[in-house]
Amino acid sequence: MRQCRARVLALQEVNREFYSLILHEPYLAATVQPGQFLHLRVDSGLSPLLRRPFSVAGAFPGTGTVRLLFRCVGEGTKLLCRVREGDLLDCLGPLGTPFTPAGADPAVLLAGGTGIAPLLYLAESLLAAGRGVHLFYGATGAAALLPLERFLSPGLLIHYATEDGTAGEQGLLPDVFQRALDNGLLPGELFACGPRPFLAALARGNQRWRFPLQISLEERMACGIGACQGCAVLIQKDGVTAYARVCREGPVFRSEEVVW
Amino acid sequence: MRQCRARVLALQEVNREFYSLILHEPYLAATVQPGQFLHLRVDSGLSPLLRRPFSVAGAFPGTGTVRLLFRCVGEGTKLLCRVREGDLLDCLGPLGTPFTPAGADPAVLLAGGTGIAPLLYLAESLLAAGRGVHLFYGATGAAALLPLERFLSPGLLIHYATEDGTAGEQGLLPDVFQRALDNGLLPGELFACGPRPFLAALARGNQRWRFPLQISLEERMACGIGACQGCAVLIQKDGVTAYARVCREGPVFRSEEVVW
Amino acid sequence: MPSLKIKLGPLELETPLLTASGTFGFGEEYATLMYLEGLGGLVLKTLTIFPRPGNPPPRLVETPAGMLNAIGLQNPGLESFLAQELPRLQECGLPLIVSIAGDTPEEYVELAGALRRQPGVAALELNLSCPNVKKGGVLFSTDVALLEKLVSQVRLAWDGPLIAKLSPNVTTVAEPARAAAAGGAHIISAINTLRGMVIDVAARRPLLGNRCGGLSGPAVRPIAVNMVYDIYEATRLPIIGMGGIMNTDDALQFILAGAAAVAVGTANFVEPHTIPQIAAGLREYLEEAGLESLQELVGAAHDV
Amino acid sequence: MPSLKIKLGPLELETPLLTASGTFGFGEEYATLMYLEGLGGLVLKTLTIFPRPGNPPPRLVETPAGMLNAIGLQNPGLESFLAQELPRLQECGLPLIVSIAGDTPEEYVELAGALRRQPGVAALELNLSCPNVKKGGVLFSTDVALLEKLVSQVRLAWDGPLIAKLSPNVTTVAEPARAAAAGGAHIISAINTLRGMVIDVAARRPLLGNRCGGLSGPAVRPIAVNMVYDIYEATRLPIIGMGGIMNTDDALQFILAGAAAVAVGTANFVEPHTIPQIAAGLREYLEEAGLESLQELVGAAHDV
Ligand SMILES: Cc1cc2nc3c(=O)[nH]c(=O)nc-3n(C[C@H](O)[C@H](O)[C@H](O)COP(=O)(O)OP(=O)(O)OC[C@H]3O[C@@H](n4cnc5c(N)ncnc54)[C@H](O)[C@@H]3O)c2cc1C
Ligand SMILES: Cc1cc2nc3c(=O)[nH]c(=O)nc-3n(C[C@H](O)[C@H](O)[C@H](O)COP(=O)(O)OP(=O)(O)OC[C@H]3O[C@@H](n4cnc5c(N)ncnc54)[C@H](O)[C@@H]3O)c2cc1C
Ligand SMILES: Cc1cc2nc3c(=O)[nH]c(=O)nc-3n(C[C@H](O)[C@H](O)[C@H](O)COP(=O)(O)O)c2cc1C
Ligand SMILES: Cc1cc2nc3c(=O)[nH]c(=O)nc-3n(C[C@H](O)[C@H](O)[C@H](O)COP(=O)(O)O)c2cc1C
Ligand code: FES
Ligand code: FES
Repeated sequence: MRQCRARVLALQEVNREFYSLILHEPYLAATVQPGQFLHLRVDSGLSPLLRRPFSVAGAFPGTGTVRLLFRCVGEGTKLLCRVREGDLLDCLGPLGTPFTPAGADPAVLLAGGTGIAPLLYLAESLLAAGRGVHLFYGATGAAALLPLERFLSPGLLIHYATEDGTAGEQGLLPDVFQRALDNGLLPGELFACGPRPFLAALARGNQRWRFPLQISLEERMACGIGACQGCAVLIQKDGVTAYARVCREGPVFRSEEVVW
Repeated sequence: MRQCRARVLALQEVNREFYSLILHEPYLAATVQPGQFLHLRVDSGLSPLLRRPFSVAGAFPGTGTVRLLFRCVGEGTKLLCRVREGDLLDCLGPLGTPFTPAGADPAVLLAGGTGIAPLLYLAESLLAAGRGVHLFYGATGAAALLPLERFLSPGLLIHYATEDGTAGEQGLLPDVFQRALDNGLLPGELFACGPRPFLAALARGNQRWRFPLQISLEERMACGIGACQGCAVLIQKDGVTAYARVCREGPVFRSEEVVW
Repeated sequence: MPSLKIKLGPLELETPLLTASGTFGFGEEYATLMYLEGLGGLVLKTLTIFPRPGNPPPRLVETPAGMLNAIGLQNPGLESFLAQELPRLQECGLPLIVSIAGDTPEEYVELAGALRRQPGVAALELNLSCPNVKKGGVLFSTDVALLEKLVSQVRLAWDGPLIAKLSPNVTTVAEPARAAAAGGAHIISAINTLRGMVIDVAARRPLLGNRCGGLSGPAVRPIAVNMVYDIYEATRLPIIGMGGIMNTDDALQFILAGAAAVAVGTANFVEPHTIPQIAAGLREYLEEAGLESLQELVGAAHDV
Repeated sequence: MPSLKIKLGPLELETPLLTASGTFGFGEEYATLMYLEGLGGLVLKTLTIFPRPGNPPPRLVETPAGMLNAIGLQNPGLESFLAQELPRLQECGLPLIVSIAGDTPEEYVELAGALRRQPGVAALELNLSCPNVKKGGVLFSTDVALLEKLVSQVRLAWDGPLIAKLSPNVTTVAEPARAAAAGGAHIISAINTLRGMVIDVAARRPLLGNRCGGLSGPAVRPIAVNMVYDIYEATRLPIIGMGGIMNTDDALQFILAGAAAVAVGTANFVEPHTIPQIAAGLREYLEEAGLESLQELVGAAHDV
């Protein structure tokens, strides 16, 4: 973990939902693991005041770059949409506990909405390690989907789900995934990221499925490095229930340990 | 007085001290008088929060434009340095009580530092009215002087003064002006703008000179339109001492009425 | 179109949006600048019996997401107000809420008596953040016994809607709120400004002429919302909430916390059309939420 | 090079720059991230006798130029602190200021006794913003008689430098400051956070799990500077000032208002190197002003 000044190489409006930001910072590119995040200072002013956390959606040690994918939802991300090529962004990273793939094939990745960001990076690194990978990716409609082909190497199996049926299967992603299981898919392990209700639905489902399931959580953050206890989430482990820090023990947790 | 959205036509770094900002707003260009100011919202964020007042340094009803000249001294002006061509700036104006030339020639304008801004506009309008005009203009050194030739029509007599002698006469402007008086200059009326100690020195001098002297004051402002009583300055008039509002009764006052 | 009409005890307003005392002058300045659409009433600059010159400058300084003011209750005094300001204000047709302050309870009573049955004066607001000179400078708002007595005395001299405006410089705002209710106030107004100071580092002295001033603007909003929430739990009186309201969402925070009406102060300086914009925003919100009236939202953030 | 050494009564520090309690954890996180240059000492997260789980999430929300936190004094408790945190902290070599809190005066006394003569513990800070459960939730910081007694009882159990950290949720901060002085505190620390609330407009309920939280950051700075100024006039005790310090100028405001040392809290989250940057900035300021020591500036904004 370091404080870095990353140079903006490119900011691109991918579609109505997503911005892609490429940062040049060789140390980050070489060290960040899938599931980890950066804590960015989007502005030097006093409002917004705090840093903003963003998962790393891709790391390219060869070029010394990392990619973020983000949605513009409020004041801070609005300012991030305005950075220009050459700007220096102050960031802390890599932060948090990454995904820890255990090795049973196929790995199944379940992404809801913005949750696609860390899973893209995970998918790439699993593919690079020769793993078999399925990616289930859901959103409200076709327009809200990230055009995956632009960000992923070939070789993984993608299943889309949209609530309005404008792309892939119609329905909520956990239901679509259930149908795939019913049709004979047999995951070795699951990795999920997305809105909390989505993750909770998967955790409920997994009480039946009983696959190893790692999920990435979000919580509002101040320090991002474990000092303020602000990003607490209730975790049950070895019979003890206590608050863990999303920025330190997380953002990746084993689903059965999270108290929903 | 109106709330307008003025379009940025050009922002230029004139020299190390001054920025020139050209705004397109026909109503303002047609109505603003020398000495009046605009109250600008430099940013839509919460910090800085309040508007910032700037004198109009030139108005061009033909093209529907006005010119501001400003120095970058803090957070608000730093943001103003970053506006881009085509941006819309929210401004209130024209505000305040203008200079009221009474007619005796020559008119002598005394500008200290940033105080040059409103006097440029006054000089132009006096020249256009066929008045004889002298401009005394002082700063710390040559580098801090606005290159007047780029902003003024020919026909007025300019006297420079710098504290370090790098341009014009060496010394403080009130002393340089005193020497001009000693050498036979006989002003019909005086108009001054600049830092408060500079204006106070002129007011003291004028207790001997006894010319009609109008000065333009600054005070921190909130509303800019006379509603908050925040920009108070102590004024003595007809034997009564009371606070007047720089944004309403001012910024131009008769020097003998100001309680220094 | 959903209605913004609201009842604050005996005070009925077309909209729940008021100007905060001291931030709208006596109205004339903004009247030339803005369309007054959406305005439920004007709370005027605090009035005292005798004219007050106000504090020496500088009287203002900006702070992070806020500002300090130390105007010092500059106002023309009762006589000039009745002769010059009030007749002009009556013409605008909006309900006028006259804010008053005194150095002693007697001064409040005298002002209330003089304003009684003046046409156009819809309500009286007691600015209780002033030091009581008789009692050695204790704020009326922080000595609860004094506060209750003051309110009940004013009630005898004034028979219209009575608003008690509380200071936030207290440990538990529920206490003065309950005292105001016990004294007979119809409405609680909160919050006034918080005491603050900026030091001019170059000059090595307090920047404001008065040394300290009152903090307002978005910076104080969380404090204000909390106090409105607490007052709502402590009394059954309707509340006028204020402190850093800049937009519709901010206004809704206060309403959900328990305010039946809100006042806008500092935001007027930044955007003169804040109130018309919030009026439009509230109507839109009600429409989208399928609600008939704002009343259903008042205090909705409290546990059921 | 001018020295930043400072004496706060019995407490001597290499620099006047401390971490504010609760914002630096127990130090390990920032130690890996930043160079600790310029740090005069660490004020640790408030410790209680028994472990505290803390409040339900969300515990944080950003506000205009500030933030609310409702951590709920989550901490590992005395036993675990002595066994695990303290030995590790002792290694960093910085003076440690241990912040303690209790539900009763007896708990403060017990904690003080247990920390007495622990190596590396340079001072004790009493976090007085906690409700006294015995007395029905009154804050220790706002009941001056209770405060004075509490401080004097702790003095019997603890013979090192004793700091009383005051709550800003009071009308006149001079009163608890005087009570702390009368009780025997050596140093006053101010301010803790102000009570605040944000309503989640979409969900129509308070956003924080605990409903209300404590406001910190630049938004509160004018309030904090004012309180330091008032405490300086009320007592002769050295003051540790804090509340929204982001840079050298902010720190100087507190010093000129009367603080002999300052603490940095929220700013650490924004810029981990705030303290080293201020240390460099203060040295530069002293050099340019031709001053030998910071002491000459402490309280310089007061009338002579
Ligand atoms: C570990 C982690 C990784 C993340 N990775 C990504 C990513 O790869 N791409 C991406 O687009 N976003 C990501 N986010 C969310 C991102 O941090 C927020 O969208 C961002 O902070 C919003 O800032 P804002 O100022 O624009 O919005 P604000 O004005 O602060 O808030 C806008 C909305 O976002 C919600 N929000 C704000 N902060 C958070 C938060 N920390 N957690 C949950 N909700 C929040 C608010 O409740 C509000 O509804 C991540 C969050 C975490 C904690
Ligand atoms: C009627 C009027 C006309 C003006 N015309 C011009 C002009 O034509 N060109 C120009 O460059 N400036 C002009 N000013 C000054 C200009 O308004 C300030 O420089 C500007 O507001 C500073 O904003 P900031 O956020 O950059 O600085 P801040 O960070 O707010 O402050 C920076 C410095 O400027 C001082 N300052 C801030 N506001 C004022 C104020 N209102 N009056 C005096 N000092 C202040 C502060 O004390 C501080 O030292 C005028 C001011 C007034 C009142
Ligand atoms: C410049 C200024 C002057 C004020 N004058 C008064 C006043 O005369 N009487 C009063 O009760 N409140 C006065 N206030 C307080 C406001 O009415 C309001 O309570 C406070 O500013 C919080 O609201 P805001 O954050 O929207 O400004 C004043 C506030 C400002 C900013
Ligand atoms: C996340 C957080 C946790 C805090 N925890 C404590 C605490 O445990 N004990 C305490 O005395 N103060 C605590 N504080 C208050 C700070 O020590 C400090 O008094 C306050 O934040 C003002 O300083 P700042 O504006 O620089 O943050 C906490 C503040 C924050 C932001
Ligand atoms: S954000 Fe501070 S501990 Fe996680
Ligand atoms: S700035 Fe409000 S009266 Fe002048």
